[in-house]
Amino acid sequence: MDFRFSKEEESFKQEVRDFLKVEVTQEMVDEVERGTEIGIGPHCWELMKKMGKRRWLAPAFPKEYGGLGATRWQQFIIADEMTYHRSFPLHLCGVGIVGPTLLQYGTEAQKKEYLTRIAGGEIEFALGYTEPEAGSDLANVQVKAEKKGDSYIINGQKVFNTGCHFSQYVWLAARTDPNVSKHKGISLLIVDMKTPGITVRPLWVMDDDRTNEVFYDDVKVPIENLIGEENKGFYYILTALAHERSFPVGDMRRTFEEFVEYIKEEGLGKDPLVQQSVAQLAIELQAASLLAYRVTWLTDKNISPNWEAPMVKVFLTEFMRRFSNTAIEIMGHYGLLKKGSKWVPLEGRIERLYRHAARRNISAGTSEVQRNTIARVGLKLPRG
Amino acid sequence: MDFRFSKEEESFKQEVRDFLKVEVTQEMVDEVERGTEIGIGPHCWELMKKMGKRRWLAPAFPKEYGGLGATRWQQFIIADEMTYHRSFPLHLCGVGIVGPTLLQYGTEAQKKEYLTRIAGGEIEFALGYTEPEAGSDLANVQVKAEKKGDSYIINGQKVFNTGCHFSQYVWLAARTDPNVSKHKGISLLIVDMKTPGITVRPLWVMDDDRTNEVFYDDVKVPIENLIGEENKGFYYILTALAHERSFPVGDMRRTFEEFVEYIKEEGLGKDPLVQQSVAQLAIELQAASLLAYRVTWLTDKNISPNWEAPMVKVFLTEFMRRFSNTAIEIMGHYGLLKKGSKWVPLEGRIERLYRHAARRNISAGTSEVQRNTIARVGLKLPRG
Amino acid sequence: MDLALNEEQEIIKKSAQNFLKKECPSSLVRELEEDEEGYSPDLWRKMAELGWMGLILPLDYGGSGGSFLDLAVLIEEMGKSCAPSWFFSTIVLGAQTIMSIGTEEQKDRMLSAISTGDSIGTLAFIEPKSGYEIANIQMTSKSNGSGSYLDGIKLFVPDAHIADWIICVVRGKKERDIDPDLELLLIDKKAPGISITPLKTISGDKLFEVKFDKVKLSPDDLLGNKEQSARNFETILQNAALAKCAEMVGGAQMVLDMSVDYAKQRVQFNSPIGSFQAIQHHLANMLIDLDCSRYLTYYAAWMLTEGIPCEKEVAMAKAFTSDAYINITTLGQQIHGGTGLIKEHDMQIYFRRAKSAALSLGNATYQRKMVAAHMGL
Amino acid sequence: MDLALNEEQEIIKKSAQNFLKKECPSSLVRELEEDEEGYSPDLWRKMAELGWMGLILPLDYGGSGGSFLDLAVLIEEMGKSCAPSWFFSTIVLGAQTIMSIGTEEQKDRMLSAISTGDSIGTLAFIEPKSGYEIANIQMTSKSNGSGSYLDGIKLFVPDAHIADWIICVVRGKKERDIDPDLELLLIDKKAPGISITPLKTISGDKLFEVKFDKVKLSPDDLLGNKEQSARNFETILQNAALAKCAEMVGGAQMVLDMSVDYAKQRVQFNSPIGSFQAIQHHLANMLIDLDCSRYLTYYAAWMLTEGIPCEKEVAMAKAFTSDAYINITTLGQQIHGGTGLIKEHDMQIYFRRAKSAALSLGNATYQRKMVAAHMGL
Repeated sequence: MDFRFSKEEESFKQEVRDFLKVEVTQEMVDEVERGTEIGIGPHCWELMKKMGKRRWLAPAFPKEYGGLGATRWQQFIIADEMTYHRSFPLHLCGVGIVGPTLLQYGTEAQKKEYLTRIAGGEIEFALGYTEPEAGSDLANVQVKAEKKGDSYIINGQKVFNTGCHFSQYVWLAARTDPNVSKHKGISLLIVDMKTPGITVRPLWVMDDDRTNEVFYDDVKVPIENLIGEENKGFYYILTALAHERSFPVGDMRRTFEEFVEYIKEEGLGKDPLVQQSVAQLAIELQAASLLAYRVTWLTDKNISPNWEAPMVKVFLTEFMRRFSNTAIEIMGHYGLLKKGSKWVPLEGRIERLYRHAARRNISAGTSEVQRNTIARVGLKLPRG
Repeated sequence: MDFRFSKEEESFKQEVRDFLKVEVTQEMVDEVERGTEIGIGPHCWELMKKMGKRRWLAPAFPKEYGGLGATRWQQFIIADEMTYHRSFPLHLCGVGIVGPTLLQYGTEAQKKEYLTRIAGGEIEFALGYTEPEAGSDLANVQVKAEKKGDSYIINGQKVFNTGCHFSQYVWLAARTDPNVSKHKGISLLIVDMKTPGITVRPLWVMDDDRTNEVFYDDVKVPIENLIGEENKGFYYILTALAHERSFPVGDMRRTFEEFVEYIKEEGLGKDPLVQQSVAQLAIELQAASLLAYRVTWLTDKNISPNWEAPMVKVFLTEFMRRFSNTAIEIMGHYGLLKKGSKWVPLEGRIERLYRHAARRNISAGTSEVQRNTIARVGLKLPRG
Repeated sequence: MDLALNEEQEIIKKSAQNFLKKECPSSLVRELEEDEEGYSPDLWRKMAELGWMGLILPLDYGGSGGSFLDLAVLIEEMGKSCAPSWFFSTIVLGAQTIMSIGTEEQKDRMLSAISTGDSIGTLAFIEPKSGYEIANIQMTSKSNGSGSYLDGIKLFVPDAHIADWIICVVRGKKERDIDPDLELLLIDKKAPGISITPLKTISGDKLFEVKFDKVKLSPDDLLGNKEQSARNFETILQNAALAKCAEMVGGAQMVLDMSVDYAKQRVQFNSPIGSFQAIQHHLANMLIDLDCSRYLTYYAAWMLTEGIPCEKEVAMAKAFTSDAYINITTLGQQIHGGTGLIKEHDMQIYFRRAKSAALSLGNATYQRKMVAAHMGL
Repeated sequence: MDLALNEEQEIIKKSAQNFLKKECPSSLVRELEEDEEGYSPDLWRKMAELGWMGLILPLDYGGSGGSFLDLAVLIEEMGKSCAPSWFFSTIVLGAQTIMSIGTEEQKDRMLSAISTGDSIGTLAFIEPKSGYEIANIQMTSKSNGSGSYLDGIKLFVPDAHIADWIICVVRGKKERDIDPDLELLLIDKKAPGISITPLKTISGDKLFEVKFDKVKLSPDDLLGNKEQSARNFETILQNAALAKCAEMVGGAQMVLDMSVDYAKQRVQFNSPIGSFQAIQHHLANMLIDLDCSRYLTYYAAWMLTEGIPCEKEVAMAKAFTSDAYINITTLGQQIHGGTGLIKEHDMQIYFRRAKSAALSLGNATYQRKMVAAHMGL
């Protein structure tokens, strides 16, 4: 057993840290902390390009497509440091989902067209899965893609498609065969957001983030934008989910450190009740880190963390909830203040986290769905 | 709104209290606290007879059958005071289940034969419902009762039939028609425990209580011992459950009071962490009392507390768990000591409660089943 | 025992429900929240016309002499519809304080105008370093050649922007053997030297920093006589905490109702999600939390109404209900999924307000300390 | 990073598993629990023959010089099968203390006999009024004309009935500037004046009151030199707490395994109960609690093995695992229903032992205080 990074990993970590120390400015953090309100803003695009140059944006991509062919631990280190330095607004869909799927199932032309631009920080994709009737039940996609000549004609409505207002492309799940069982008639398509017929309507989220309703009205997509085989989309989606399973806890670590500093400065740490609560949070954060290490360790050994990753997801997002809830109680009325208010502590990060955590327990699979997976996959319990 | 007992109720309460002060001896409490290890022991039979004389044992029975025709509040007061004074070992099945069912569905002969003896503290019934394959799924009763001439012939196995080693009769659920849907083929029968062919094997419970496996081998029961109509047993069971819904919190109140005294004496109450935990328990106990009042208030108005009673059940039994768990932490190693050990505090009641609470969250409907009922009946949610 | 509302209370409940449904829909709540001013004179006037301001004021001052239970019933309904906080500031914090410790002259001067809705007020209490501990209040009136004046900052003062007057709680001058030694000053908001700054909060409540810069005091500004003010202020705050419980119970009830409706309608995996056991158990837990909160609150409100000492029971209600409301809104949000996160949806309003209400007027930890003290720990 | 056991550890694990399955079935556990003596010399001898006593003892004393991680792996397996506590008393509490602070002479005298299984011992620490706070230890050696002696009562001393020696922790005589000032005395259990009384506990652990009645002390009885003993004792206790974590992780794993099996087999309402979402979520929560406990424990054990200071990490592991084991056994019991409540079933053994283990060697509250202290709070 060894919980240490190797020498090489440590020096890589230092390299990433040095880079971030120079590059991450207050303006960038401000932009990042507005979340998907703006998504990838000008400072972020700039950072992405700089990272792209160093091949750190999509480190897992092969070198020929702008990556580093990096190990899982290197990827983890980048993600952890980036989030710790608050230099990243969100999970990049191009890097995390589109890239790996294209590498596995894309045509040569698709790889050439998209991968290098993704790795270079030039383009981003929005996820186009969720619909009004397809939330946890993702297979219930209703948006239609009808083949006509050398195009698909897309019609229907998506919802909670968060990236659509700042991404160049959408990674769309659409029904190509309505006559088979629902998992079997879905295809994945790349849709250029500039295509006529797409209407994006903002939905504002409780945590001041933005997501979208997206309406497709006879949107014409060239058939070469189909990913892999027709009607195998749901399978690709599941495979891609398996790629998308790094859970850096850097941002929580940072915010927790700042919170502990705050309560020391305010003299709150002498209260035995505060000590108990804060110690408990510290323990849980430690546990979350260790669970996250396990996921990286497994993927590094080419084992798919089919239930271990959901465990990190549910534990970490529920930690966010407990952390923000407890921290606000400890800070008292000040804890209720929002960023920008007079008297606000810690730039309102914890207040916002309270609202944000509610969302994080829902998006990308609710905590209930994660527990189902842990039980059914991890413990092999039968379906109901 | 009025949370006071009426003047009459207050004086009735005082009367019960005065009686108990005289009658409840240390020997009786010792007997009671051995739970179903002995069930109703000699001191308890004596008390039951004395109560029977005052018509307080089955206060809800009509006067002609030895009862008082008492109000629900009077019944509550008796139960609450009895449990507070630790003068009752268990829920009496004759008073709580057999009596009300016989009053509603019994023949005149059955009423005459059993009711006065129940109310007089002469006999007790054991519940004969649960089987190895019929726990939460009570309708899955397999024990057979075949009609032959003027008898039923009983065969099969029961389990967790707790009262069978100290009761004169068993209130048996048996399958009389195997060819209909499982809820519809069950009948209720009164079986004399002295009937040949019954074997009672003790099962010792973690909390040192006793329950039993009971084997029926060609046990002959006269047909006049059938309750109501054949094959309507499951329906009667459900109706009886509705009668059986008084939840006195007297015993918990008493034990909690003693615990609070203990921590004061030991000087533990100055610790802010102890204060928080103990205050929280006091609040929950108060809430449990109020929920119990509601159930009595509803039944007093002839409203069946179909989901309100399950709420008391789950809240109170989970309170027992939290109370004993927290109290042991506060008492430290002393909290782990069992009754009879040197250095044991509070006669080991809290240590035993920790083991007993686990059982109380399971018997008479698990906490999960109670929550199902609250959701489906109280909130009218659809079945899965 | 009788756990039902009486006839008048049922009428209050029904009429408040009807009124708020019509006059205070969630669209208005959202609008007022987003607006910096956040005040609707029209709604205020209509509430006054219904007699709400006077509900618990004595008949002599144009009130209807209602009980605390009556008030709780009304506030529960306000909590259900997230009605704005002006009523709470003026009546629960303001008028109750004046009724409790004001001199006859002050009652005469203030209460009639309050009961007609013509006077709006608030209470200023927390200071930058005080937390919610009365004992930590530092601000005190000072004297110079030309008389007494007030200097300092009060925080988290609700609705200071529309208040005509502010009851300001300051430390007494240790002239008396009372701990904590407090004075309550009834100050005209227009007095020179008062400036206010809005604070932005999670709940959209209108809370303010109120700065007193050499604000002149006259002897008339002292609310009540000194003995009373110090003794009663803790009780006033606890009564307000109990009113906050009623508000939370109303909000929690609404969240449960919304969540049950949603769980019945929302279909995933070919079934309404309300048929899934995980959702059913969430909802059962919400109902348990709600019912405990409700009866702890009613019980204390009944004791208060009957004049039975109930400091412990009020603290019990506020401690439990604060935690319960957080749990209920958290689960409500979880059941609603993405839908409930969107600002257009009402669910998230309750979620944000729950955190604020739970913390207001003594959070669960504070109240459990009170309970422990009353238990002799 | 590597989160796997190494090859030797896998061998320890496997062989312990096989051995305990055969030699320490739950029937034996139950028998030893119910027996007042509760000791099987045969099992003890076989454990010694396998080299378990010597696992972490230095090679010089017949040990195999294993690491703390090796020990944790072995103890985890012992926790799985609820193996009796003698090993813990003699090795984790006793031998570790001697290794840590004994003089060379004392090590020579004690450790070889321990490693062959020929010497059994325990540690006496808690006093009637001390709780688990070292600072509250009051017992101290006294002197009269004929030399030093020991008077007083130690409580909750494990396995005192079979111990050959007892390490008794007493307060020093304030000769030194150390807080708390402790002395550890290595006392022969046969010394005149020692009497023991068994205590009955929830877990069936063999715990004792040990009474010292004018027990004569010789200078040789002092374990180690004084400076070391005081400084190291807290660390020794925390290491033992970490070993207790390993034991709890093993027990929790077994409870989860049993519960999963039962949930798959037990049919109610025509379905295995493991297909019900409520049961699935209980089991998922158990697995989450278990995995967090496991990795917190391994992490601290690895640090200890590597000589990295890890007081905070040990406290984290003990705090979390104590709570987790309670939660896991509570849910395990709930899943097993009536079946698991019966004494014939193994489930209830773990349930009772969990409460005892969680409380032993610093409960969660105590350990969180430690964590807070190490965080500078």
